[in-house]
Amino acid sequence: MNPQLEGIESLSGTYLFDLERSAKALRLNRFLHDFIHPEKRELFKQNPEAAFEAAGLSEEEREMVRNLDWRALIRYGASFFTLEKLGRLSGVSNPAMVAHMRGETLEEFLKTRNVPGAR
Amino acid sequence: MNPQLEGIESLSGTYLFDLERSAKALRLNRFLHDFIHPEKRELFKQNPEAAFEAAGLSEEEREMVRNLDWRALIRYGASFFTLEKLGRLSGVSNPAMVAHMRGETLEEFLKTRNVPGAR
Amino acid sequence: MAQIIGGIGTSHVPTIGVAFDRKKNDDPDWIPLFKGYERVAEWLAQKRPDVLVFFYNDHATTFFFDHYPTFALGVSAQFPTADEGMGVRPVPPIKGHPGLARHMAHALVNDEFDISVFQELPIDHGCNSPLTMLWPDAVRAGAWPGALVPIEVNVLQHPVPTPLRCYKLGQAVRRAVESYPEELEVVVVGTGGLSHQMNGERAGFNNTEWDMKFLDLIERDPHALTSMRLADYARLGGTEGAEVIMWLAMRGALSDAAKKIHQSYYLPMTTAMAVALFEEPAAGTARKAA
Amino acid sequence: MAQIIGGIGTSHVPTIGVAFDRKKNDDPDWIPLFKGYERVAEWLAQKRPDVLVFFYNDHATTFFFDHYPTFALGVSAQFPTADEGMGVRPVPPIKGHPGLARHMAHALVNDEFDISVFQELPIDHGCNSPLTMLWPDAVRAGAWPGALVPIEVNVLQHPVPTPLRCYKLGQAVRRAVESYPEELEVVVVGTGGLSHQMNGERAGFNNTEWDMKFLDLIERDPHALTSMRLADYARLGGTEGAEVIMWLAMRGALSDAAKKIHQSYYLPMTTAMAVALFEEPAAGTARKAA
Ligand SMILES: [Fe+3]
Ligand SMILES: [Fe+3]
Repeated sequence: MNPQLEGIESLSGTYLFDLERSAKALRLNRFLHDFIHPEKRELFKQNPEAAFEAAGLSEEEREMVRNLDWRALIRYGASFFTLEKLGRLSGVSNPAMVAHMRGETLEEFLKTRNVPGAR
Repeated sequence: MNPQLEGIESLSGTYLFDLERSAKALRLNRFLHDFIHPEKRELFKQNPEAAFEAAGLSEEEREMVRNLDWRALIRYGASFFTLEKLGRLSGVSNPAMVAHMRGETLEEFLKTRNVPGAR
Repeated sequence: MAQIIGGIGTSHVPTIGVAFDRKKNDDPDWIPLFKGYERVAEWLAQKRPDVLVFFYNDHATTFFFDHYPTFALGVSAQFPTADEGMGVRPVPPIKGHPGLARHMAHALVNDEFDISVFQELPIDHGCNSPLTMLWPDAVRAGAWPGALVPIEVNVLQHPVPTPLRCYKLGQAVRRAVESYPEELEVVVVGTGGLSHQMNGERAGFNNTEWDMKFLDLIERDPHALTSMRLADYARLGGTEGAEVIMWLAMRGALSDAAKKIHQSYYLPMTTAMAVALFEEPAAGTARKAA
Repeated sequence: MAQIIGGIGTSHVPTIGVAFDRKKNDDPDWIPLFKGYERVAEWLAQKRPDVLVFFYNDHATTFFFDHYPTFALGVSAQFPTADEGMGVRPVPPIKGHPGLARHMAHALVNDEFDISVFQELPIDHGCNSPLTMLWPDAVRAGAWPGALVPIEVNVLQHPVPTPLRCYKLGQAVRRAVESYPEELEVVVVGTGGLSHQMNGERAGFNNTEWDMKFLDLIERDPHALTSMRLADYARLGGTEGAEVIMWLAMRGALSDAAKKIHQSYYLPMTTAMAVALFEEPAAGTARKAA
């Protein structure tokens, strides 16, 4: 166990991105990372199934992406920062992604914020 | 000055690959490095000028590659290890590349070796 | 001889760049953010440092997890602006300082910091989000008024460097800068934070009390911060808020005598946005500060 | 508990792999090379280590100079064989040891080694050239008989790590291995050298006298070697021969009591090909050596 990280498992609702998660979800994260390339974005927008196929995603991975299931994606092993690229591409804001991960509606989540209009 | 490297300039006929050379020849080294991709090798074999153009090489760089001028390439800033890929692609052995850099014919060079047949 | 004249700690959340690009300067929801940076931008406009040494993190843009560095130093003359998935943000490309950066590479490696080096790679909002607040005239002018030496820190994929190692990196950077023969004025920038978490049911976590304590300790008692563990940072400031270890690198590059002369804090949504300005005692006597 | 039972120093020049692939075993020009490895292959076949920790260098294949690491640790379950410009060499893909490698990543980063990590990237002759000599039956069998934890060292683009830093990396690797709870037997391998130079009019330089001294000191007095500078290595053994600093990492991972039980040296053409085998005193009592 890494002494720097001891005790972190006691933070409930937290999925630390580490080498283990990274290895498990490497293909998925590469797929998401690749949205930095306009042609990959275009392919995904035009034909998501072809994009999944080209990236070799498993059915489980495809289903989570199809559903923009942020909560499931994070639990599975996606990095928030590759996921953020899918968020932008899909027109989903960070507050909306965060609300989903918390199991709240965007409205519910915004009520908990200091300046709900600042987004 | 890097104290680890002090005095190295006194080794005549030596071109240490460092960040300065790397920056100067980054495009050229990328072109050579890219021979790890079969399609880049194919393009170079079929149409070297198109390969130069795609890599954005300067005329000086193209001329050295056309002439397989190992000595000039090393002096310019090529890494031996990217150059080695051009050697393999062009059917030039390491002893032949070394001989050229020394300003010798392959035969002359082999005479200086312990086991001239071991290549 | 190059010298460090001050330091800046700043958040780098993309929203800061978006607020700038959308000219939200007079939007009541954003005024506190812009106000907070005014003093810093003025100070930079007055001091006109030649180089910002920028401790920042990549957000799985420039680097992918198939090859992820712990510390990576940018040594090229230029770095394009990265496309992070929505096209390229309309800001000038970053101008590097190869002379200083290469010197730092040699110095750091000999000083037993096992940095990676990178050249000509596009850089993401980790740098450019705060940069438009620090140098707000650059977009109009078409160029940043100074050079950057970017130092990327892995805060994404654990194991990430310890808080103490980040502080020591800053100290080594100070030694490297001060051994560069050219007369340069350098400001060190540490980016990231403050409290936020962007994963799991705990996403949206903030802790203003801890943020305030951090802003105090970073000036007064950085050793209290370097003796904390990464798990402590994650607990107190959220897993993503733990990226404030990059502020420790900035602090390590300053002298003990550096004074915090300004700070600002604003927490509108999910990430606490903070900026703090530190000045070295010698900065008043520096070449350009006439 | 994992333990290190021995170490191997070996050249990794591509010709070694080519001689193997072309089955030059009985060619008088190559017999001395094959003979030199026999004892090492036997020892490995007898000891059957679970893992080889492999200090090697990339040859601008896996990594390009736009992002070059100082130390990079491979943490994935598999690494394909790289295409170095002539198609893929017909050897089995390298099997990693993610459990040990991840543990080492955490341990090394906490121990202030700023390693990069890589996953699933193809690896070049830096590993596979000596590997077919060490495990000569693997090609026929279709799989290597053990796992590898590859640790890439930058010896290509200066600044490269100091000899002393490489030795210290080895010491840290020993600490990391010995703190891994699983019962594993590990052999450390340092690759590269001996004397050669592949650039400029000085290309073709060799120095057998220095090579012999190096082979002596690496066992008896590694501290004499860590106190030398990179320029000394380049002067004595050629600029490319200076890659023997990777043998220092191997030596640092062994105890002071490790004994060299075999060595061989052959210099047919441009690169001095050497192999040396070290055994830990405890190795005789280990689990499998019954
Ligand atoms: Fe960040
Ligand atoms: Fe090598």
